[in-house]
Amino acid sequence: MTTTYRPADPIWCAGCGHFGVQTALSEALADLDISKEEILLLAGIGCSGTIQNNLGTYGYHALHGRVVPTATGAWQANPDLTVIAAGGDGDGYAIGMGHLIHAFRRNPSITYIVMNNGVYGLTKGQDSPTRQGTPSLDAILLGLSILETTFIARAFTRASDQLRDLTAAALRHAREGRGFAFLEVLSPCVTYNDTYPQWDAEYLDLDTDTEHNPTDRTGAFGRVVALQAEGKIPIGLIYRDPTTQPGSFLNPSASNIEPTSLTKTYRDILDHYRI
Amino acid sequence: MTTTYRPADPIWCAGCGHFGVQTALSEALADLDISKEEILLLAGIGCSGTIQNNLGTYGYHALHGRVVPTATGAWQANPDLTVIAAGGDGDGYAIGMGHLIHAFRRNPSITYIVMNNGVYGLTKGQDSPTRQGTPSLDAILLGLSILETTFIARAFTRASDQLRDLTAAALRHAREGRGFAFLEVLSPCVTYNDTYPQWDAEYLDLDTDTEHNPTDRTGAFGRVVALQAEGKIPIGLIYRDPTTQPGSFLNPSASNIEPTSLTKTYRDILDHYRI
Amino acid sequence: MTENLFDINVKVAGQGGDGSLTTISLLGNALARRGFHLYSTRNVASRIRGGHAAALLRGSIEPRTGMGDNIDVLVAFDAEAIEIGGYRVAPHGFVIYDSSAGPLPNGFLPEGATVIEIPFGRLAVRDLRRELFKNSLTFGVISRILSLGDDEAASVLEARFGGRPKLIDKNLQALREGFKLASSSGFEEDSGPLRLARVEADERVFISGNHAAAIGFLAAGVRFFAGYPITPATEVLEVMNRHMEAFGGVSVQAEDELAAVNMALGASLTGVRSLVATSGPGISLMQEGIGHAGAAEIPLVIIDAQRAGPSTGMPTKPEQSDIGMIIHGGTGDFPRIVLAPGNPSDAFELAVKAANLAQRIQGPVYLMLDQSVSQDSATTAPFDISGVEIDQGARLSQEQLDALDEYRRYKVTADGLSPLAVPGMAGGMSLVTGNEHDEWGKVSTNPVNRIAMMDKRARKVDTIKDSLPSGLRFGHDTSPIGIVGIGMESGVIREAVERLTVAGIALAGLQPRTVWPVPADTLEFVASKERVYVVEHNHEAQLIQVLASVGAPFNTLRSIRKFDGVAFTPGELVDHIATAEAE
Amino acid sequence: MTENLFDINVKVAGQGGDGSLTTISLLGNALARRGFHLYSTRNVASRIRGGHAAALLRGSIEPRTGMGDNIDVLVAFDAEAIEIGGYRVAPHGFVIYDSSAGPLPNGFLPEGATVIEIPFGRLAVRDLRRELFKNSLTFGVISRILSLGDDEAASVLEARFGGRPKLIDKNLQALREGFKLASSSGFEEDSGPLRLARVEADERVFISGNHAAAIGFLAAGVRFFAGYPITPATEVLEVMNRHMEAFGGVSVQAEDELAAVNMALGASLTGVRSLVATSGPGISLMQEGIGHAGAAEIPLVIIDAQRAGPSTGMPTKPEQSDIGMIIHGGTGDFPRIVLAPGNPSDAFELAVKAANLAQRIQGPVYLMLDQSVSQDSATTAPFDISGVEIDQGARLSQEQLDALDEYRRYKVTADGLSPLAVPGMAGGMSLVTGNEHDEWGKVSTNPVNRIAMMDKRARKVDTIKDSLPSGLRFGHDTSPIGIVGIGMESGVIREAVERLTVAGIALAGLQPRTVWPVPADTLEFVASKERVYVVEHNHEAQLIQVLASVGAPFNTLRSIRKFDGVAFTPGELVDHIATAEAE
Ligand SMILES: Cc1ncc(C[n+]2csc(CCOP(=O)(O)OP(=O)(O)O)c2C)c(N)n1
Ligand SMILES: Cc1ncc(C[n+]2csc(CCOP(=O)(O)OP(=O)(O)O)c2C)c(N)n1
Ligand code: SF4
Ligand code: SF4
Ligand SMILES: [Mg+2]
Ligand SMILES: [Mg+2]
Repeated sequence: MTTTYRPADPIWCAGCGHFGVQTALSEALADLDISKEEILLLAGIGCSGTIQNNLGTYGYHALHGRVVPTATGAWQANPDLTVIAAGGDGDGYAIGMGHLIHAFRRNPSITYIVMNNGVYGLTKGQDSPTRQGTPSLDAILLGLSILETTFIARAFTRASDQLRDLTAAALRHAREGRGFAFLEVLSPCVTYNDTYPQWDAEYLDLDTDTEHNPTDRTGAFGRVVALQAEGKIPIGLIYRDPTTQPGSFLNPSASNIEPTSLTKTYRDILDHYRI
Repeated sequence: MTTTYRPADPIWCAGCGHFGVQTALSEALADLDISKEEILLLAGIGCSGTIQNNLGTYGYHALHGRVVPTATGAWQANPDLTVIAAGGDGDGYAIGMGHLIHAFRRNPSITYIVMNNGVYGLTKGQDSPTRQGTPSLDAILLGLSILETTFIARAFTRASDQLRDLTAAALRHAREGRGFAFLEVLSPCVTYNDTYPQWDAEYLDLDTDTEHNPTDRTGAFGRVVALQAEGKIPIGLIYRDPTTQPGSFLNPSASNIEPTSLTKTYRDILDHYRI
Repeated sequence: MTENLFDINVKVAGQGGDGSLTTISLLGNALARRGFHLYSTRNVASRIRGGHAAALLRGSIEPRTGMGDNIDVLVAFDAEAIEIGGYRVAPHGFVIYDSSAGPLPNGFLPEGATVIEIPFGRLAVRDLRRELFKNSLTFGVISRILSLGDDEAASVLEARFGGRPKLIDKNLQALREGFKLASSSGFEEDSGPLRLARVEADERVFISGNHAAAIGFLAAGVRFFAGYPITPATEVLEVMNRHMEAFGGVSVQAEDELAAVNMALGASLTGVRSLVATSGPGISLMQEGIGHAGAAEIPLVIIDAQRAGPSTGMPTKPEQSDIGMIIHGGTGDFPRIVLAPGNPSDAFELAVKAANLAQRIQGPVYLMLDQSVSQDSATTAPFDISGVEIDQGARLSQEQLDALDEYRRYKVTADGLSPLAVPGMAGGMSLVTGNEHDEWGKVSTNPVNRIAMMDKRARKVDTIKDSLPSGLRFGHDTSPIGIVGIGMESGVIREAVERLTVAGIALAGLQPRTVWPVPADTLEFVASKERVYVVEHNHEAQLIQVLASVGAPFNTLRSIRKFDGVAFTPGELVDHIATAEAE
Repeated sequence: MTENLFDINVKVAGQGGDGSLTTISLLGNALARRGFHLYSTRNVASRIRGGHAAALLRGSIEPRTGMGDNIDVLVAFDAEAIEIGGYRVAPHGFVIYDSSAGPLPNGFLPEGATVIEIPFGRLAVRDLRRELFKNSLTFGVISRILSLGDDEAASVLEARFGGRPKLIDKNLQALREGFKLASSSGFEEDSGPLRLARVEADERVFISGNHAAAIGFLAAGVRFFAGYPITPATEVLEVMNRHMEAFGGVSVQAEDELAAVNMALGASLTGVRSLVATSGPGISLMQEGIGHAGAAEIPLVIIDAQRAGPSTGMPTKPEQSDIGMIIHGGTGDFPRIVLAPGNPSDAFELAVKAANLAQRIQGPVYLMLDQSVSQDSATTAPFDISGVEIDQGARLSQEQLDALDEYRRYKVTADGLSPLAVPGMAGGMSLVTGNEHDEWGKVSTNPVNRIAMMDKRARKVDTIKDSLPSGLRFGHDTSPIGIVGIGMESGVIREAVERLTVAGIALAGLQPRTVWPVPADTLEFVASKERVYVVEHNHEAQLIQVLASVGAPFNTLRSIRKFDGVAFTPGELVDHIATAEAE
């Protein structure tokens, strides 16, 4: 066997939520029994954007805010890979927001995990678009508002079993070619914005909520809005499109690029230009 | 009086929806009796992005996709101006999408008019993110999903009175300092994507719809989703936050920049660095 | 006066969009049958539709990629066409004027020009489609001027509308109207004032640089394209959207240029040859992504179809003013290659090279076009796919990878090139990052590692420098006076050199096709001359700056440049140089 | 051996973040009281928290903006500190080592160094806060080494913790522990191996370039700031967020750099002086917006706090590798000005100039910093706001505008500057666009207009060229050998020149403060020398490329460069030049 890089030790502060995300991801990948070489884990820039170094998979460090288009391109070029994008709330919701909306719309079969801590950890504590007490975004509602979305969930590092299960569910959704699996994880930054106490008090599990039906888009929207008005943060599977079907896709990485094999296709095109 | 530029003649194709938007805007501005010199009309790049040349106001041609942050900056620097951003669906919903979401969140008191024709007109007919028959975005739903939004409406150039009235309502909302007034106008491109027949058949006026309550965010969301499922496109005032208050803002353009007048403020700061 | 014509320049101008292209296209077909090379360009107003627009065509026995000095036949469908273009009509040229547009404007045409007025508006249009009618009629007049033979003209029409009998009839009718009108000006069949030559010619395609490059990339194995519409690069997106699937690849219209370049990085990561195409504003937005390809060593080809800047500038006008941005843009130092073709067949050839070079250096390679090279069409021999070779550089097969004890993505090697495994391959797991990293791809700020990595990346381009396309020489190689130009200047400087030779001024010509790194042959060329004219389309003399920045003797370089959105004519260059040399 | 010390270099290194800064800061206070100038820098790992990090301080009678060659006192809180930094300890330097971190690593320290081992881990920490305790104790040892006097040391502590009696007590106790430990190494009060000099000094501030520049911009009337966090530019955002409101302005954290630069364009449009600040990756993203400022003639100041590239590179390390991007980035040709300060007071001064110049040229002006200039702190005389002048350039008052018959936003004037009215002003309505436009701001592709507009924009910089900050000369002006460096090189090349003088090599020094357009004084300087050493922090010799690109004789320029993220020491330069000159 060819040996390659040794997975890195996480460089996060003790207590950082991101540890929980990593544990859940590695457990979910193990559950699904995917071999490391078929996994491309791409991450943004931020504290969160170091997770790709730690799991022994193919890892890619995207530009700040661009992890989603990069992952989309990788998946389009080789849909047989298990493509996982991960990153922070600054990365995904500030500079990367436009791409997120278009990913919901385009619905590529990749998983996207946002580690939301309400803050820019790596640059030492500036407000992110989800900072508590500032005008703040809710990506769950955004996702619901795009009619092509197929999978939307939120987890909390404190509820680690659910986090692992939702991670596995997201991965399965994407691997089956059902579309874009979006998972936001509440993952506190203990150093610059320790939201553990607040979130401990505020989170509410929709998976056990009888009023919640994850196949009803409008219902889910209303439930999330109502809960937020009560100061609650819903977690769990928020919405899964009940109509999605497994997909199969053209695989450019498997295409033949030997010119000699292409002569006919090529000639046909060139004929258009003859004069 | 100092004479300045003569408003340009529109350069749009005969029948282009954008004419209707321009008429509505100029009528609404006249209704509100705002003097031209207090108006800064900024437009994106596209066929739509020529409207700023035609009204005799201060006009600015923003970079493609950046009309919203530019308008936001202008308004923050001088909130006494009537700042109007305008542009196409390509400009606002493709390359500009991230900024739109953040404008909803930031809620500056400017008006933003998107001339939605489902196509890139100026570059001759490529799909925009709202092209019929492709996975398409609905900015109205997006706007509803951001809890800071205060004004969301959609008009259709065919319904010109309503278009004018909604334009005026949006302008009033922003001028009173109540926040971001978002108006999408269905404005067909007769040359590359003539949606008049389709939209004529599909539009539905919520202003006269008894089931619609424009102060109920969740209700509006559900209504729009339901109508879309029926193949209808809702127009009218979709949502206005009933709790907004007129605002007043710091005006940097009026601040004194003469160094001599700043000595005290300045010294206090420098004192932090003394050693 | 009826002499054999080997070179003819025709312009059709007026209000109203694409219709007037038909005259040009009919004439092009006629010229092609006679064995002429074609070159055509357009001149469009920066408005959506309508406005004054022009189509220009040159037919010549020598292949040319630029218009001549004078317009031999001007078809003016409005007065503006005379006012704007009249000055360029040849001294004894011909003008077909739509007199229903008003009286012929005075004082814009040379004295010796012959004007044929046709009141198109007043001609009974009946059930003929107006635009087509106008064009076929005009073609009839022109064919008489060129002594084309009425049957030959008719057969061009027939070939064009082949299979649509109704159309043919209507247009033949219009053509005959044209003959009649020509007769009334005294131009009878086969005895017009001009007489088109006839030569033998091999088969040819008539194609623009954008189309040629796009096809070149498909031939060279590009299987992922991401773009965003922008003039004058959009045709690449269009060709890719149309044909990529047939090659088993994916072409995406992204939400913006940032997404496009990052999608391409992602695709390339999986080993798929990836391309983006845009123009200056988009290139500005892609700078961060392109630098990332340099830092993280990801193969990527970028087409820049340059238009007149700065900022939004003049989208439909040519310029070469992104040279500085392309060579120096992006944060930090990273190696890149910049190729610049001068015409469509060059564009095909360099596209193939660019696709291979990106794999070889595992980094960014630009194909730098300008609006003229991108959008103007020219005839050329059909591109030969059997000449295309695929070079995967240091890409590992699974067998090669299995044979290694250890796989380090960024292995520091003597040639700077690190063997490359891609996701899906067992044992090739790697960390790819634009942070400085060690051989494994782990982030590192260790100064010793840093130096090794910077040197390694820089070394890659050194390694492949002999594979870089060399410049094309022309004219009098040993002359102490040189002339240099790239892209859209390539054709016109050749023509100027030919004419200057006749005038007794011998110039050594060089068309560099690799612009960066500046190849040794360019530097040697400049160093060997007493003075070198550098012809370029920008304000700051960007090409001169580039040459001087790496040691070309500054005082040797004489700038000839233009930035008004209009191409040079050979005559302008001849005048400029002849005057300068006379001093 | 106890001689008067005029220059001292101290380094404190170990695991664990900011705590160790306290030793440096106490020592800084002590040195400042003695009239020393201070310079301090940090060396942080690229990880979030923890990891090995170091703080360095230099105290000197001459103002210096760079560390010396050797570390006189190294405080090593872990073994890595010895392994990484040991080689730089002065031959007879002092090392305080935390022996609870394990045995002193062998073979990293010079033979003559004195090591004082302190088992911090084993010392009873009780109710003393560990970090503070460590620092005060260490400070006690160092003060004995420097013969500072125990009372003087205590009073530094007291001033530092003034008003917090409990803290003072604990720390004085720790300080005394330090004295005790020093005694056991034989360093008694007032008779240590070194003896700090004492001189008179005027009042000073101790400030970094980022802070100084930010304050300069506030003083110069900047009332709109838009930023996005990025190392090493974030402090500008922080200062603006903290203080802008007091000046009646607005400071925004945008959603990204694209928003930031366009917000600033919008703000500037209204006449408000506007600023953005970022580093290389952000500058890449801002290229389109900055070009727009050039094309549409909108005043804008951009701070680039350069870090090591390419791409994400090494965010905490200095480099000067955006020079090419700054000068050539963005599509098309547009005029821009690039200023580069060499230290904090320079940063203040050039910030003021940049703010005014942007108004004068109605276009983009860069303040180009590097991580060292941005984040290292130095002492300097407090900046004098009464020396700040506001120049509004061609900005019209309402009265001036009323007096005009006609207002054309882009009036073509002899000096290229068009009088400027802003929204809100009656009669000043204008169209502002980055498309090519006529005087009224209407889109135009007319070639004659185009030439007029391109020339007009280029002319602006010519007009103000006498207001561009001139270079600073030092050393032996008439020497045939020159040395040039900008930014972080400014201090170290001065020091090298002083030392080379002693060694009998006379150099003429120049620190250009205007980098683009390359000012006449720079070109004259280079042209007047036989050879010129160009000292810079990048791989490609970007500064040399810039100089040569506009005519500096290439063969005159000798590159001395570094790109490993580490600053030059004076000794390195001295060695390099002395060797080269000996050849
Ligand atoms: C274009 C660009 N702008 C800014 C930065 C600096 N930067 C690095 S990480 C980061 C934000 C990180 O926040 P988040 O994504 O929330 O991740 P976290 O550290 O909180 O996990 C920023 C702004 C950058 N690397 N690139
Ligand atoms: C950065 C950048 N990319 C691409 C373009 C080219 N471009 C000009 S207009 C336009 C789209 C216009 O579509 P839309 O905004 O819908 O306006 P419409 O013409 O339909 O009114 C594009 C892509 C550009 N000007 N700048
Ligand atoms: S700074 Fe915050 S987000 Fe970053 S590693 Fe530490 S706790 Fe986690
Ligand atoms: S192309 Fe379409 S959008 Fe543009 S002016 Fe014509 S009709 Fe309107
Ligand atoms: Mg975060
Ligand atoms: Mg549109």
